[in-house]
Amino acid sequence: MVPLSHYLILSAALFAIGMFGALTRRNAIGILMALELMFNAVNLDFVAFSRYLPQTMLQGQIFAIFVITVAAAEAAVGLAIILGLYRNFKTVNVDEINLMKW
Amino acid sequence: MKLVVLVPLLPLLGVLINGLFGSKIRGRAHLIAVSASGLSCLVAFLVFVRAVGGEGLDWDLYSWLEVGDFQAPIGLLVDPLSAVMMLVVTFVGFLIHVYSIGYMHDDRGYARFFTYLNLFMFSMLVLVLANNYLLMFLGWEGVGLCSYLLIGFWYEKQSAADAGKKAFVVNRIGDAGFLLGLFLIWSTFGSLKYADVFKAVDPALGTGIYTAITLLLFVGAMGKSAQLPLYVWLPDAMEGPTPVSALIHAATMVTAGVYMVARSHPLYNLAPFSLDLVAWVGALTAVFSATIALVQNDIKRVVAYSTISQLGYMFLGAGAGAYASAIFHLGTHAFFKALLFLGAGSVIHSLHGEQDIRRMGGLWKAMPITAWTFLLASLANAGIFPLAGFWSKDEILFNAFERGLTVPWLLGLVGAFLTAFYMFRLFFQVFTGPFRGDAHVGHHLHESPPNMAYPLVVLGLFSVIAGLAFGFPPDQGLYHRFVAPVFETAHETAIEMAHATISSQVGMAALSLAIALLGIGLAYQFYIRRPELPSALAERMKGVYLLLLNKYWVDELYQAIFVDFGKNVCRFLWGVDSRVVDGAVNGSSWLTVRLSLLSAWNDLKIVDGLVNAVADVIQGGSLRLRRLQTGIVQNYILAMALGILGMVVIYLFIFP
Amino acid sequence: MTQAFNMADLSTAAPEVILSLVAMLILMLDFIAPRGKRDWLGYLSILGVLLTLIVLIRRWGAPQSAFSGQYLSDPFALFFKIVFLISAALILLMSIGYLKEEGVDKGEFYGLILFATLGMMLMASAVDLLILYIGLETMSISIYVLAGFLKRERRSNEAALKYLLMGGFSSAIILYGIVMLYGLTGATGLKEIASGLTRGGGQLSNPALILAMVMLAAGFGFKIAAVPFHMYIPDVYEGAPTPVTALLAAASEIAGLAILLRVFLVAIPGLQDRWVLLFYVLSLLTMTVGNVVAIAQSNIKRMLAYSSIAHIGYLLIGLVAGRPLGISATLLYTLAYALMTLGAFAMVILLCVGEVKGERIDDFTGLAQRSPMAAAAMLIFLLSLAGVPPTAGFVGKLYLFGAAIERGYVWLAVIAVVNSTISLFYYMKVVMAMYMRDLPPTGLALSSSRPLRVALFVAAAGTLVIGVYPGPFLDLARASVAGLW
Amino acid sequence: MTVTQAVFYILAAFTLGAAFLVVLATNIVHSAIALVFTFFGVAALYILLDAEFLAAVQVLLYVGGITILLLFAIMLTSRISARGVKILNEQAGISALVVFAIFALMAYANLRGIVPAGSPPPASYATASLGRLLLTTYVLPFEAVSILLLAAMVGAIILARRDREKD
Amino acid sequence: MNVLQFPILSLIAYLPVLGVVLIFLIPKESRGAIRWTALAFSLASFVASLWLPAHFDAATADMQFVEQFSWIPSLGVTYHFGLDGISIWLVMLTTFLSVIGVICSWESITERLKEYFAFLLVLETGMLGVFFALDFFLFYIFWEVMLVPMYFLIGVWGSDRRLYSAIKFFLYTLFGSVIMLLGILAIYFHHGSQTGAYTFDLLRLMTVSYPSTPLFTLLGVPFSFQDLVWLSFFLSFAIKVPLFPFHTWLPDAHTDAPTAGSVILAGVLLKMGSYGFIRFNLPMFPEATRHFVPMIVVLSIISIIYGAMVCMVQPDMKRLIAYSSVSHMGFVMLGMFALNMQGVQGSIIQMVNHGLSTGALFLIVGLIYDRRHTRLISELGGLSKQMPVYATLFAIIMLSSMGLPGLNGFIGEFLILVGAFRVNYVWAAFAVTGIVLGAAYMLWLYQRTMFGALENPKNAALKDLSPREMSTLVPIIVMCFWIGLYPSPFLSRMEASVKNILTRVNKVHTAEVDPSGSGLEAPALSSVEGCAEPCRSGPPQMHPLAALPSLEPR
Repeated sequence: MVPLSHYLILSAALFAIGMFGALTRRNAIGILMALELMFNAVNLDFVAFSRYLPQTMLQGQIFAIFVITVAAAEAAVGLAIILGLYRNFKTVNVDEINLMKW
Repeated sequence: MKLVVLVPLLPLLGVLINGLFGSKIRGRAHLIAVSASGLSCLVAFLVFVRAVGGEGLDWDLYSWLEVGDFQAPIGLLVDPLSAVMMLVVTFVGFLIHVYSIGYMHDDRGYARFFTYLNLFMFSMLVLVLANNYLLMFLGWEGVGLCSYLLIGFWYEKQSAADAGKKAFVVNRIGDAGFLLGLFLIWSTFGSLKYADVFKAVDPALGTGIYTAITLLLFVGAMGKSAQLPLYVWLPDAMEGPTPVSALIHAATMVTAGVYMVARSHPLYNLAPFSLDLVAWVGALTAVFSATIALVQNDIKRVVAYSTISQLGYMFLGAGAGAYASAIFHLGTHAFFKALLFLGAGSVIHSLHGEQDIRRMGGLWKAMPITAWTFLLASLANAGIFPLAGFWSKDEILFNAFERGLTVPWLLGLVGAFLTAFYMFRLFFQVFTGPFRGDAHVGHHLHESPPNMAYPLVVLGLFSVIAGLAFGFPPDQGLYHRFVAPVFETAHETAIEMAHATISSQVGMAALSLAIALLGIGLAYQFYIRRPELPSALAERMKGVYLLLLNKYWVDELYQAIFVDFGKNVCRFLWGVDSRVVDGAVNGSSWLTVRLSLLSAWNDLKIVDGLVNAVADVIQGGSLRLRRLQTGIVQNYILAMALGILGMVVIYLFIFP
Repeated sequence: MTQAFNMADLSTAAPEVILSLVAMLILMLDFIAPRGKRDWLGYLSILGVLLTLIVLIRRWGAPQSAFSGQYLSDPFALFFKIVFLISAALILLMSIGYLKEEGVDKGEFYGLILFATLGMMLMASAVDLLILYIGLETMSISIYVLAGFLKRERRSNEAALKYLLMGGFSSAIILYGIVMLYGLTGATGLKEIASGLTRGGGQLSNPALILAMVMLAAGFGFKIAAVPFHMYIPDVYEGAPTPVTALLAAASEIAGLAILLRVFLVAIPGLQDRWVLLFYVLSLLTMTVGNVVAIAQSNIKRMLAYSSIAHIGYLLIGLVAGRPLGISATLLYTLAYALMTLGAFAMVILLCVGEVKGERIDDFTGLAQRSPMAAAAMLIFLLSLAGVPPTAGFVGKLYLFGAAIERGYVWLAVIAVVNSTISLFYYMKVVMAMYMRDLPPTGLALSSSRPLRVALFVAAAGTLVIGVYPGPFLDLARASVAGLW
Repeated sequence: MTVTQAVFYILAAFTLGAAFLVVLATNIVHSAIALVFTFFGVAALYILLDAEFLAAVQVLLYVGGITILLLFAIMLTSRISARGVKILNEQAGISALVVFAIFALMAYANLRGIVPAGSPPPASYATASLGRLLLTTYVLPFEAVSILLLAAMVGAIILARRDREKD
Repeated sequence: MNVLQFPILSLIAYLPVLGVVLIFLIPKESRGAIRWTALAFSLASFVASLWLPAHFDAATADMQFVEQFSWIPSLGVTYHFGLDGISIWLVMLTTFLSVIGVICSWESITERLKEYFAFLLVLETGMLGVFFALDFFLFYIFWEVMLVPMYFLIGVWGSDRRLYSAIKFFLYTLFGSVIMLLGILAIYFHHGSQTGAYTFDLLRLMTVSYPSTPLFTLLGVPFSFQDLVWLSFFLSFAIKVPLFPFHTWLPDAHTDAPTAGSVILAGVLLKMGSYGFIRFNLPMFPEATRHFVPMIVVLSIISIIYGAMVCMVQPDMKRLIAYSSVSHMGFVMLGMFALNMQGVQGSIIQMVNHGLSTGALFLIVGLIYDRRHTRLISELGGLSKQMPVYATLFAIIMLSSMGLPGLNGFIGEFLILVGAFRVNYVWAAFAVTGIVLGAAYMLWLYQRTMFGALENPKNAALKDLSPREMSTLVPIIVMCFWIGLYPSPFLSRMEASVKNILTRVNKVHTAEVDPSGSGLEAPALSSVEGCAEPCRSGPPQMHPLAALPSLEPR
């Protein structure tokens, strides 16, 4: 049986990778993907906990389901925003999108 | 007796009327003013008579200032001393009012002039009649104000305005001392009423406190009565109209100091050091200014310096404890010095404003009344028997000698000699010999109109008889017996002294008389017999001559001193103070200006600067921080991540 | 097994139910609404909000929990909901005219505002992390859309994108915090978590717990725009349509504050001595940075953004000072803050006519001559923001600083006070423009929208009333925190 | 080491590798594909954790929904496989450091903090109870999330649709 | 003990606001109506305020005409108005000067009349409120409300650098007051924790004594709770007074304010600071007060001399007068912290005097500014030839501000100096220097503007004062003479209250404060009236010279 800690480390790694992507990808869509990675990491934790903790009512899994749903919604809105933005800016590179600063 | 309240109030009434409606009644302003002063003179005389009858009055009209255990009433005091002063002031004042009608008749500030004059009468009478030091101080400042206004009467003249301010500010320095004196009196005796204070006087307090009080008061006196070293303002004060010089700067105001010292004699009697100081300052001033008077060429300035020196005699007398004599001299001096000024005034009047005696001469024929009265006044001033000046001055010298103040006494004799000399130098220069002014003035020489002439005559009369009438025999004349109760302590000594050495007194009198005659003779020698001598002498002793001509460079000396003190930080404020005096005088005093500029700069740069600096820092920070806002979203995310990292690290490792 | 819907639960949650129904109604009516005539949708939604408000107020009383203890309607929640609903109503009033001005002819705008409000109300009532999360996301997603609503405006797009990306990131962070708590206690209900932690015994120094705390603080810190998680705020404020900016400033930040308070006070009170320090620092940073940077701004929306950051700093003081005084002070201040901020943004909308967007401070030049009343209103808002009596802002600050002083956080109070002096500096820049410069020859056009004027009036009146007669509001705030623990 | 462990490690490696690819792939399309693999890996891990239902949801929603959306968006936005443009911004270096530090801390916290509470309870096929829970205990989030989805849908439509008014 | 049945104080305070409402109803065009309304209401509140001294009971130190209603019970805030011997004259001064202010703006203000008079009246209400308020919350509200209209008066109707000056004024004062707010909160909570009753009511806060045991020592100076709170108040009030290092806002504000603004600023606003000291610092924190006496005295002496010296070189009349206010307010502070009857009463009366004479001086400058649109001394000169009436009035005002006996200035300065002297003659000596300097710069100013030949052709055609303009100055001058010659009505009404405060300040070991006698106000208060013949304070050998060392600034 795999110890819980392994899952935790794994999800932490996944989270970190996602975070790195969010910090560095220039492409807005890339950033969205990275965010999805982070959500997955969290979900992994949830499920792992709900499996390993004693006396649980599957809250972990429920939570994970909702997280997935919300993530989907967020992704949809995000992509819509990106599309609209692309119409005006003709680019999706976030470091070129800085009309407003200071 | 309570009529006395009218004495100051009448002039005040005049002030109000002229002040409010002066612009309307222009030419007739004198009616109000003169009648006001005349009436108050009358009332004063009545009161005086009652006072001679032995009545006195110490009357609190109402409580002026009452705070906690401090109270000072508005109250009048009539005792022989104040009665005499009151009479002198009102009488001379009245005469000078009359004289001014003629003298000022074509001035555009006619009404204003009489307003000020009445205001002065009022303040002076308050000063004299006050029954407590605070009210006296009110009068004291009041007369200062009036002298300021009247000296600067012709304010378009820069010099006049300056002189006025100089006078006021110098007086203010004196007043500062006076004020401190008042505080000390109050905190020592718990009251400012003469009665309470003098009742509370007891030697047990030790001389220290008395010396402190009296010295502080004397500072005030020095300022007001133009004694060394605060005399500088009086000569300049001659910028004012001549009647003003006569009234304020000869007869009344400048003698306030003497009056104050005499009034405070119970305190002075317990402070021998102060007495000696007073005497010394008096004697020195007497000689000092007399020497300056020797060479001055402005008729009024000569008289002015002679005034200073006569004031010196009065202080010598007061210092010698002969307060009565001091006041006596004050009275006689009021007559003949006023006379001198008015005479000078009428001379200037007929010469259309010419004041330089080198451009006069031979006026005897043209204006006999002026000449005669002027002669009498000069004799009196020189102290020639049996004129008024003789008696009073002789008494002072005698008392000084008896008091063992030998050096001051000698100085006094020297002063007497010089006085006689410069008075007659002046007289001969002005009235004898040929006329040295320009011709067209020479043709219009004329005697002054009656309303100017009569006062001369009256004053002349008094200058002659005053001494004999009131002051003979010395120390026991009518006057002395009248004022005796006030000064009993000092007086008794004088009495028995007199009994002891009547012979020596006569000898003394003879001596001073001789000296005076000597002076006159010398003057005669110089200016009648051999007119070339003076210039020759001046050539020979150029240094001395210049020294005197430039009044010992005292003003310049002050500058130097104060600059040096100004450098010294602990003298800092005093330095500023004194600089302000002269600084305010000649409009630019670099030390004060420098200091003030410095403080102004400091104000702008340092104090304000700090605040602005803070503001700048904030502004700057604002701009810097603003730059963090790059507008690139991932930088923001990074900031967030860093924040998280920081917090975790802090919590896990720094404060576990 | 309880049944899916029981009336009790529904009636407890009646306000939310009503609001969601209204929102959907709006969306549906939008289809049949004739083009160009959609104002009435706005008015309708305002009615809905007011209805909700009435229902809400009638629920005032003892705490009632519903939906198997995930939803709690206690005074604390009710207070925040009142704030949200008032803000929502005012914002709707503003938007009617604004949309006309911007030529946006969509009823969804109102619907989305209502959805956002709904999300906030859920957050306020959530005593379970799941509800909390979903409420949060409902609010956020609606606002993402609203921020990008002006599709032709590039700045609007940019604002939406930035907000979206940062929001996604922050919700991931929050989720991680939540999962840590779940892992430690096996529960998602706040009370359960608290009890679980205490049962766990010596867990208070447990690094996982610390990690959870920090993650939550960061995530919520993002929502309430606390330094250093504030950086998106100015850009989003500037880019988003002004009513949405108002929504962000006045409602969403406060909602974030609500969950922040609830979670930290109910779920992990054991860590108080830890997170007090944390928020002490955050509050210092937040108010200082906010005020200092605001000085350099020339765009009033950005300026207000920074000023709102600064106010979050003040609000955190209350959390630091802790129960009960501090918390009630925070609540009172949220109310004041909402009113005055909304008013300020309403002014921006009032000036937003044609090309003039009313966003540069210079656009206010000479307003006093153009319309003294409007200028006076703005003056009230600015003074209130600066904390000058007799305005709501003053009472709130007084109460906050008082709480800090009482707890001995003197330095915090002193710095706050210094900050409010600094803030005066940039608020007065606007006042100078309004009063002390002359009307430009071109004149100054004002939006003619009547509802907007109503909103202005309400906000100004509220600000003054709270300032002059704060008694009832104080009591309300105190009562609201009573049942919190 | 048991079979499950072996499987776990393989899956873990697979997932992480795919994740790295997502973040680092030069071509955005590639990273999208890699994302799909990551999702699959995670789904497999769910199964390993006896959460079949969740695995199914994962595959359906993510692989079936989100990835397709993403690919569409990519097609619509980026000119096809824009070569040579750098895909990471200039703060990559510092980000790497920060992220690694955070990862280390998270790992540390997890290892120190989370005590494995004995042996896990025997696996129970929970799908049915999940469904029931969703409609009873968790009905409120269920309804709420539906509203959320509605809002998201409306919003997405508004933003994505070209307004007829102008162009 | 409100002798009147109706709330007279509120009436006085809110009449102006009523006026504001009316003014807003008047259309912009009818300027006359606006002016007259403003005048009417300020006058009304002045007339109403005449009631106060008439019905004032000088025998008691209690608050009179008290009005108290509950306001914010949950915070213990009450609406509490009251009047005692300290505030009464400042109130009179306020109403009086407000009328003057309205009249003097009659023609000089031309644009945006409505707002101008509105702000002026609001300002009046604010000031009155500050003097009436007996509840810290109320006090603070009025205190700040007062700032806003002043800020606008300077910023909108001011001259050259008005924006800068306005914001500077606002920031300085606001900074001070928020610090004070913290102090208020501190005592509020301390009192609450002591008595369990949380209240902002001044009178009740005064009942407890605040801990004066040192908490920590900084640079060798021990600081106690009282000291810290005292300092927080001090900062606010010292900025307002203004005391030496905090005074830099004053010249700017004065220089750029419109005439009425300067008049009220100098006349009343500066008094807020000194009033605050005497109303709060002295009675509430006696130990701290005594602790800080040396600091205050040094600062005020610096202000006196420093202000006077800066006056010397000012080219701008208004600026000069502004600095002279610094000097005069220095006297006020000095007197107050002599902590004896003479000093404190002197400083109160001096507040009034300064209000009158400096206010009048600003009017004088305003008059010439209306004619010539310059304040530069160098531009003027020889005016008295052209405008004799103006010159005369100017002269009288100048003399009163120089402290010439017989005019009001003297009364104040003399009492202050007496008070200072009996504590420490060195203080008095320094302060007296200030008097001399005062004479110097005032006379110099007068000479440069009024005397000399009238060179500048621009001045040749100046008209003398119109009746309206005289009507602003003459009343002030009358007051000057009244106070100067018969101050008893003023002094007697404040005596009881001052005694009461001094009893509080000196209640513990007065010897330390003043051995020479001011101490006697404290324990032997009753005995003061007792002794009819001039009271010696203590035995002869205890005259100040002997008692000094213990008083040298620590």
